[in-house]
This record gives sequence, C-alpha cells and structure tokens, in this order.
Amino acid sequence: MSINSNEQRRSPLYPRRIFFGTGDSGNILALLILWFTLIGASAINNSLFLSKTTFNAVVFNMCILGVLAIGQALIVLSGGILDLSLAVPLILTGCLSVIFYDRGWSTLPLLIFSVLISGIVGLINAFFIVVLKINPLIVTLGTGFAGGGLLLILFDRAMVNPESWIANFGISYSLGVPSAWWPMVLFTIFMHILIKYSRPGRRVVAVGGNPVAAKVSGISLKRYRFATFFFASIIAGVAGVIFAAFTPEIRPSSGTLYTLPMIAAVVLAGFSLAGGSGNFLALFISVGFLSTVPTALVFFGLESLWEPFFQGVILIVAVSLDALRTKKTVTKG
Amino acid sequence: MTATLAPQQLSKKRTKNAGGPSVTILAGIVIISLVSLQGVGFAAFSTDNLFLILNYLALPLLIGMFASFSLLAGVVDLSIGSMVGLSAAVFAVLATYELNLWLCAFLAVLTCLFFGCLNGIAIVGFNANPIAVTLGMLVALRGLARVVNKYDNSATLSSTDGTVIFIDGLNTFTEASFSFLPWLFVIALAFTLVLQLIISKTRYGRHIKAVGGDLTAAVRAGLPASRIKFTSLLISSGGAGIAGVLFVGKMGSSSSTLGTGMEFTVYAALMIGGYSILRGGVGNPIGGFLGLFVIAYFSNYIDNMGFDTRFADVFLGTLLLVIVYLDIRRGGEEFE
Amino acid sequence: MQKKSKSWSVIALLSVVALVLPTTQSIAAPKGKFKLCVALGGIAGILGTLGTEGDPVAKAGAKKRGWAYYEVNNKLDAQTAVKNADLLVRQKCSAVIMFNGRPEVNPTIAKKLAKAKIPVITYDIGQPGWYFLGIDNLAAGEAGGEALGKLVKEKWNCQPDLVLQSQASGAGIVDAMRTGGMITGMKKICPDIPASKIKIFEGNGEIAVAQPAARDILAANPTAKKIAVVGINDAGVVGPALAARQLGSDYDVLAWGQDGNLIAGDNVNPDLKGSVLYFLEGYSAYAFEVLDQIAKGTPPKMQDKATNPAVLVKPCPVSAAQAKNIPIDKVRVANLAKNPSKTLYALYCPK
Amino acid sequence: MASPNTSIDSNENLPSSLSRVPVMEAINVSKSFGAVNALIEASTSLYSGEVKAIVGDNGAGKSTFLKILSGLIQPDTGEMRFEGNPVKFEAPIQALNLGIQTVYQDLALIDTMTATQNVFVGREKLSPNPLLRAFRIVDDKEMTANAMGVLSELGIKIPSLKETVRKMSGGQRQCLAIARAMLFGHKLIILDEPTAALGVHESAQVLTVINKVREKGLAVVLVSHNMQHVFEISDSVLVMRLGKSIATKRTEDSSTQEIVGLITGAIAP
Repeated sequence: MSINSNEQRRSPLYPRRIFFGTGDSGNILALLILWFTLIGASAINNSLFLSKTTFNAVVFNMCILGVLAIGQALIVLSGGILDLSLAVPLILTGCLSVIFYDRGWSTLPLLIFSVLISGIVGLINAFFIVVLKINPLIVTLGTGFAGGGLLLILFDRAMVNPESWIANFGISYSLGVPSAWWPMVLFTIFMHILIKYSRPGRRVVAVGGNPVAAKVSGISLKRYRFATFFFASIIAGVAGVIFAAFTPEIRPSSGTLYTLPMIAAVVLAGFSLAGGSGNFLALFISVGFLSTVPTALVFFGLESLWEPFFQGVILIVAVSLDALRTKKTVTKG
Repeated sequence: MTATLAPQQLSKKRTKNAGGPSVTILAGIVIISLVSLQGVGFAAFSTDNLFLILNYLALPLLIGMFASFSLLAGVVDLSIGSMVGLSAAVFAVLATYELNLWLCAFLAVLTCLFFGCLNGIAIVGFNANPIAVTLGMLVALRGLARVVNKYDNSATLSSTDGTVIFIDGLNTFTEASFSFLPWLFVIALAFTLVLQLIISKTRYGRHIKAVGGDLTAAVRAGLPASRIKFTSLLISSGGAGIAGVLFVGKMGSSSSTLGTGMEFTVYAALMIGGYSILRGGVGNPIGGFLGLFVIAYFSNYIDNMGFDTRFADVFLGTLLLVIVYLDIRRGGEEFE
Repeated sequence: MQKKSKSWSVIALLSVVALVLPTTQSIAAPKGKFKLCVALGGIAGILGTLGTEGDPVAKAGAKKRGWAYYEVNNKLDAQTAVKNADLLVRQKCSAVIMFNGRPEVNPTIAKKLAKAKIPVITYDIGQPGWYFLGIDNLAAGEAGGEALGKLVKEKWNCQPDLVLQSQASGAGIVDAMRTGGMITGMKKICPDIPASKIKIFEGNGEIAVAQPAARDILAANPTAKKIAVVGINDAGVVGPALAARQLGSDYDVLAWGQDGNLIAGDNVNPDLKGSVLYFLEGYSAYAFEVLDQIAKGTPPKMQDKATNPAVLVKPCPVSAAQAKNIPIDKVRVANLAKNPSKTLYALYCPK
Repeated sequence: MASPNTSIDSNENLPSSLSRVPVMEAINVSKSFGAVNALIEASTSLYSGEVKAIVGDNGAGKSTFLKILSGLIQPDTGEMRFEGNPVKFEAPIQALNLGIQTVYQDLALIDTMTATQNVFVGREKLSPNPLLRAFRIVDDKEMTANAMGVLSELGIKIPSLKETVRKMSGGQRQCLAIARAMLFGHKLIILDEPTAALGVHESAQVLTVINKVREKGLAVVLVSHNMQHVFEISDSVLVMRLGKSIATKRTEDSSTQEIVGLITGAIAP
C-alpha cells in the first residue's frame, strides 16, 4: 500500500482508474454507453446510419488505428509511458512488404520477415531505454524523428500492385466483415487473455504498476522493457501490412497521422499513463467509438474539417468526467 | 514500510549537476561550432548567420519559456502548438474584418486563455491527467484553427487554408533588429533572464517548483497548489497566444500548419535543457534557453550546408538522444 | 550558490562567444559568381519529386553554366518557407526558383526577396513580381474535367450518382483552381450535374487521408453507386476510388487525377482512368530560359500571372491506356538529361 | 539544559502540580467516514516539554486522530482546545499558524529542492531590501543561516544545505523534516511513524533529535509501532483500540507487556 501511494506521489501522472474505480466492467459499460449514445443520436438524425455500409465504413476506420492502439496500449500498460515512434515500424513494414512482394516472395516469409524487421525499431528503443537509461518519451521522440527521416530516404516510392494479395486483402471480406478487421479482433482477444490470465502478462502489469516492487520481487525490468517495445513494434508492423493493403502509394509522412488518435484511443480506454492499469476490451470499444465519430459527423452534415475538433473535445470530456468521478469516490472513501 | 527508501535504491546514481545539463549543452554547442567551422567556414559565425539563428529562435524561446511554467508545476501543456495556430487564426481572421488590431490581438490571446482555463478546470478542478487533457486540447484546437481560418474575409486567396493578412506595423516590429540581434530575440532573452530570476529567487518560483516537485509535500506545507497549477496553465496558454499573434506579424498570414508539431520540438529542446515533461520541479530557464539554442544552431548548420533536408530529421533525432545520454553520463536523471 | 554561479558563468561564456565570434563575413558564394537557389516544395507526392529529393535538372543546369547552386526545402510548411526566404537572402542568391505550396506566406517572402533585389521564378503559384513558370492550374483542371466528363457521358449518360471532390485546401489557390477547374471542365461536357451531387471533402492529396473521408461520405449516401472522383492530385482520387472498392463490388468508379504521379509506371490503380501530367520534375529545364537572361543582366519583362506567364507549361491529359508508355518521374528526368534540347512535354506527352 | 525527566510532573489524570494548561486538548472527538467509525470519543491532552506516544493496532484510529490534531481533517463531534481556548481548524494552515507542525510518515520533503528550500517551503523569507522585497525576492542567505542554526541546535548533520534532498539518507531526511517542524512549530510537533523505514543507527539519530525538541520545551506527539522506541523516548503513552482512546499510561510506570496487552485487548483498560 505505502509503496503504491509513494509511487503515485512521485509521478505527476497520477494513476487513475477510469470509471467506477476498480472494475474494468464499469469502465467498459461507460464506454459502451458513450458509443451507443453516439450511434443512437446518429440513427435518430438519419435512419440510414444503421446500415451495413455504415457498419463497414466504421469497421474499416478501425482496422489500422485499432492495431496500432493495441501496440501503444502495451507500452502504456508496461510503464513505458508512450511510444511516439510507432509510425516508423508501421511504414517500414508497409514498404518492406511491398518490396518483398515485388521480389516474388511468398506470403508467409514476406509477412514474417517484414514484420520482424520492424521489431528492430522496438529493440533500438529498448536499447536506449534499458542500457543508456534514457526516458522512453525522449527516446521514442528521437527515434521517431530519426526514423521518419530515414524512411523518407530509404523509400521514396512504394507502390502496391493492385493485383497483389496485399491490395486484395484491403478490400476483401471474411465472415461478412472486412478481412482487415480480424487482426485487430484477434490481437484484442490475444492481449486480453495474455494480460489477464498469463504469467508474462501479469508481470507486464506488475512492471508497469510498480517497477520497484516488480524488480524487488525478481522480475527483470530490462527483459520486460525489451519485450514490450519489441512486441509493440511488431504489432505496429502488422498494422503496416494493413496500411499497405489500404494505401497503394505508401508515403512515409503518412505514418504520423495515427500518432495522436492512437494515444487518444488508449487514454479514452482508461489506460493509466503511469502504467499498470488498462483493459484491452475497453480499448476495442474506445477505438470503435473514435472510429464512429468521423462517420457520424458526415451524417450530421458537418465537414470532415470538424472531425479533429470533436475528437479532441470528446477526449477531454471523457477524461475529465472520469477523473471527477474517481475524485469523488476517493474523497468519500 | 521499506517503501520510502525504495525509489532511491532504484536510481543509484544521483544527480551531480543540480544546475541542469548546462555543461553538456555547452559541450554540444562547442562541438557543433567546430563542425560548422569545418563545413561552413568562418561564415558560420558571421553576424548574418547569427541573425538567422536568433531570428528563428525568438518565438519558440518565448513559447518555451511561458510553457516552462506548466512544466515546472508538473502539468505539461501539450496544447501550446495548437494554441499558437489558433491564436494566429483568430487574430488574422478578425483582422480581415478590419477591427482594431490591438483588439484583435487581445481577443486572440483571450481565446487561448479561455482554452487554457478549460485545461485548468479539467486538470486542476477535475484532477484529470494533464497529458491526456492537453493532448485532447491539441487535437481539438488544431481542428478549430482550421475551421476558424475558413472564416477569413480576405478576397485575395479564396481557398487558402490560412488567412492572409499582411500587417505592416506588426511585421516591422517582428522583423526589427539591432545589428545582428533581432529585437524579438532580445525581448525573449530578457524574458528568459527575468524568468530565471523568478524561478530561482522569488517566493512564487519556489512555490511553483515545490508544487511540481512534490504535490503532496507542497500541499502539506500550506501552498495553494491548485491555484499555482491553474495559473501556470494560464501562463503557458497566454504565451502561446501572444506568440501566435507575433507569428502573424512575421509571416503575414496565419496558416493551418502553423504550430503543428511545435509542442514536440519545443519540449524536446526543453528536455535537452533539463526540464522534464513527466515530472515538475526540475529545470531552469537558462538551461531551457540553451536547449533551444543548441537545436536552432544545429538546424542552422544543416540549412547552411544545403543538406538534403531528409537528413535533418535523422540528425536532430540523433542529437536529442546523444545530448540526453551525455547528460545522464554526467549524472542527469536516469529512467528506472 | 553553486547552481547560480554555474548558470551565470554560462551566460557570461555565451555573451563572450556572441561578442567575439561574429564577424561581418557573409555566408554567400564568392563575389561575381552567379548563384542559383532553389526552394523545394516539400512533401513528396503532393508536389511531385520536387518535394523532397532535390531538383537534379536545376542542379545539372547550374553546374553546366558554372553557377553556384544552393537548395533549401519549404517542407510544405509556411513557417519553414519564411525562414528559408531569410536564408536565401543571407546566402546572397542571384536568382531564386520558388516552389511554395503555402501561398499564404508568399507576400511576406516576396517582400524579403524584393528588398534584397533577388529575382524569383515561381512554379505554378502566381505572386506579383515573380516570374510565373508552370501550368495554368485552372486550364489543367478544366482539361482533366473535360476528359472525365467524356467518360461520364459515355458510360453513365452524364448521370453519376455522386461526384467526389477531393480537396487539399492546404495547397491554397492551386487546389481551388485544379479541383474547381475539374468540376468546371466536367460540367462543360455534362452541364446538368446538380450541385447536390457534388461532395467536397478534405483529402489532403494523400491516400491515407482521402480514403477514410470518402468512405464516410459513401456510407452517408448508400444508394449512390456510380461515383466520379476529381481531386488535386492522383493520390487524392485514388483514395476515394479504393474506399468505394472496400465498401462493395457493386460500386462503379471513374476517377481522374492531376499531376500524373500514380498514372505512370507499374501498379496503376484500375479505377484511375486518367490524369493530367505537368512534368513538374522538368520545370527547371524551362526555367533556364529566364535564368540565362537574368544572368546576362537583361532580365525579361515581368510576367507574373498564369494568364500572362513567363513560361507556360502545357497540361497533358493522359488516359490510363496512354500512360502505359510513360515511365515514372525519375526515369523521365534521366531521359531529359540525355536529350537536353527537348522538354519532357515533347518527349512524353502523347500526341 | 534541564534533564528531560524533571519536567515530567504532570499527568493526564491528576491536575498538574504546576497547574499547567495543556498546549492542545482533544475532548471526546469522533470521526466517521461513511459507515466506518474511525474515531469514537477519543480524548487526550498534550503538554509542552512532553513526548506523548500514541500506540494501537492497525485501524485503531491513530492516523485519524493525528490528522485531526494537525487540522488536516475536522472531527464530526467533540471539542478541540488550544492552550485552553476552543479551536476549530478549517484548514491545516490554521494549525500551522498556531505553531502546530506535523511531520508525515512519507516525510513531505520535495526531492527536487535543496535542504534549505525544503525547510522554508511555503514560508520563504523575503529579502530585507524593500525594493527586492516588493518583487518577492527571497533571502537565501538568511534562510540558510536560520536552517543551519536550527540544525546545529538539534545536532543534526547534513552534508550540504545546498544539495537537493534526494541524495540524503532516510534518517537525514527525517531529521530535516523534524528540524523544519521545530523551526516553525513553536508549540506542538506531531510525528507520524518517525522511525519507520529507518535502520538502528538512523533511528537513534532521530530519537536524539526528538529528545532535543522536548528539551526546547515543545509538546511532541508521535505515533509508533516500535515499542522499544516508544519506551525510549516518550513520557506518556496513549493506547487506542477500535477507534477509542482506551488508556493513558505514564511510560515510567508502565511496561511493554502492559501496553501490548492493552493494544491487543488482552488487558482491559
């Protein structure tokens, strides 16, 4: 107990459990209410909103953002603060998969190699963090800058063959929903089970929640830092394959488009930026909600220009309301 | 019960340089000077070149110094870049309606203060996480700036994302210089020195450092922590507002890209200079100035060499890591 | 007061450096040598290769003439463009080729360069007092619009369900002329397309932005299946075309782009029916017409509008079938170097 | 300097032979949080020059009582008296102003600030120069001298007053916190677990300092789990159990067994 309070006090990022204190379920419920309110309002405004096309449009919106957010959430959960460089593995894998395809690689080695090579970005990050002991936020800011520049130099033009399976993956459907949605769904389920029920998963939470206690109880912080940053990059790499499938002309500068939305999704989902708390099911709903906003705006007849404004406002309101609620319960108890 | 000692066990190496990483940065400046000397020649130290460096250091310095209040108080304000853009947009659009310019500037800064106030209410009033709130504000205001820019009344370029409003008086002011010293820079530097005095020598400075350094301890010592945090957020947003107006003077327009990514570059420089965006109470304005200077100096070297600009980001990212690492070697703060 | 003394010693040191080091030396090239300076546009794609990689044509031309050469990059950012203007002045450029996708700061840049008496050639974006070199964006837009209009007439009898107008408002007047021009051109062929069927949205000239935005618009208009797409560039129209493909195979898409970035070479999107090429990468070949006269000391008379240009580049509308014979911009530049007497238009535009 | 024992001539149960008024008195104070009754009609009196230890099991209400004494929270019912006059603390600052200082378990030192800055945080001395004073410029020299004074008075050794306190050992930090309390609390000093988390040597250091504080004639109240320390330093012991103050014993008249028995309920009060 005292360890915890002391930790909280030392960091300005006071860990706050989002919605109703302890329960993840309460958090998920609140997010669901938020999401359904938006859907309901849009449907009342225009009944066409409840169509299969809208559903698919929202699902497509979720595909890349969702996978990236899972990678980011893993970093946040493990106490790595934030990974501002995830755009680098995203683009790297996207470009590599195109290049490997053009060289005639078959699907499996192509996927494995292009994604694994992206993992190097995470290892570099972890090296700076663990060995040189630089704060992750500074490290990933630096590698993000440097990596972005390198990508521009390495890949000025990566064009996806419209006949390729990559391009086809971007427009195909499996089991009635866009195929590109499944990576996100599978990752969500996998991470949820991993974090909730597996020993490595619980240790990730322990490392994030209280590195001191974790270290004292014999968990190797270094190993977990390497692992989480590596896997976050790998996950971003998978998002990169989807990115290539969606974007026949991969432009290195496009990678940064997702940086802020993915952090917003993670924060909205209730992941504490101080590490150690968060739920991947909530993240799924949070991504879904944020992906519904732009579609709903169009139905309300607003220019897409307004989209960032609403996304920002929603984030502020959600975080504030939650904090207010937490504060009240704290003062009571 | 061993908890109180634990954080100390974690970081065995202690801070040796309480004054911030000034020496590390100075070493960096010397290295860049030598590299410039080798690449650009003595012209790298010409008044012409110094003017270039300082002219584009002035406003980021001003923004950084105002924002350093919130960093010190432990409530990082990520929305400053967007506020610069919004203030410029509001100012320029109002100016196209031929309102009094002082009034326009006042309203632009007031707009920023209003959103700074919202930041404050969410962070201080509701106790929400500063990074989350100001990140939301960053996204929201970036969008709002673009929307505002759409309402401009100028007929010259109907479909520009930005608003064109060339104001001679303001432009003359922002471009004025004394020999090779741009006035704006002189003002910003003077402000930095005053700030150094405030932070290190006045009661308010002590209090803001205390609140950022350890909130609980500051509250127990009877400091009005909420008020201090709230004001620091107002100060950082007000500073961004002022800078936005000055940017319009400098550029003759507001542009939807203005301020994009500025929060990251300014905070990266301030972090080089010894501030932390994760915990308050550390860093001092002189260090921040040096951090900003070293970045500006380095970009200038790249500019002068006519390097492929794609390399610039690679160099800058590496520079950030190298300087922070060197500082850690000298006893700067380690992660875990 | 160890801390204090350290800070103050730093200040002292800096002031000494500031006082001792500055000399009146300038960073300019040796006197008497003509110095050509190029301000590149910025991000690749939206502004072609001139975006990031440098301008090999200008560089080679300058080298051939024995001129000094200096290059900066505006990064499609207003603040950077203004900063570069200062840099160009301090570099004592003899002439500047300006490619700035943020026209809102052009008046400021013009003021700075005029004060230093540096002549400027501007690409595609007009500014009073600068030699205009490039295409007439409006004419290029209209040419593309007419070509698309013909397809729409042929295929849908001038009755598309939806016309998506993919803007990149950041490019300012260029965007207004190109995308607006395309609508105008299309209406020349199909005058009866109602305004309600034209949906304008922000695509930023980028697939990753235009695609989701278009997807949402298509979702909001679920009955629209015959989709015509116009936009500021190829990427801006390929994004919406893909969005329609994603939402279902029952969509029929006719997309016509601008700038020809994605129509040349392999891997062309099947929905991209054509584009308008300007051969931006070869602009500098034309620029030397003006530059040579400036270097001789007999600058040509000021022609600073698209309607009264110093050099007018003809837009080259190309259908997807015709584009099969056109290589990508890098190859084109290499071939231009081999045929210095010709222009890219002459080399590649189908007759 | 008077021996610490000579001043102990008062007892809770007997009127003081010197008829001294207690510095602070709590009479039948109660506090509940929701359904939890943290404190039920607890009472105590604190006299200057005396160290009173509060002991009890976890959840006995020690912390709540301490917080009420220091003005951090307000009791629901009951009366608080300061030097005989009833007081009601709305905020901790009122208690501070009366000369009541609290040293919290987690020390309440600010890691990023120097020892002097920590001692004077929230009470910085302004420069005597009226111009500098107008700009709220602080007088570091004077503050360092003051801090040095109180530290040497209490026999505390600290490497440097100008270094950040982050490097200091737990004992040094605790001593510094007590010194700060001493500098501003001229009436009563409240210590929450002052020797927890400290080694044998450091504990001894802290106890010496507490002794010095008592010699200065201040009232000291401390919560501790360590019976050895309680018996080493305190003049009287207040035993709490289940939110009630069940007994007050003179330390010299009591024994560890008795106190432990009272705490656990094995011995009826």
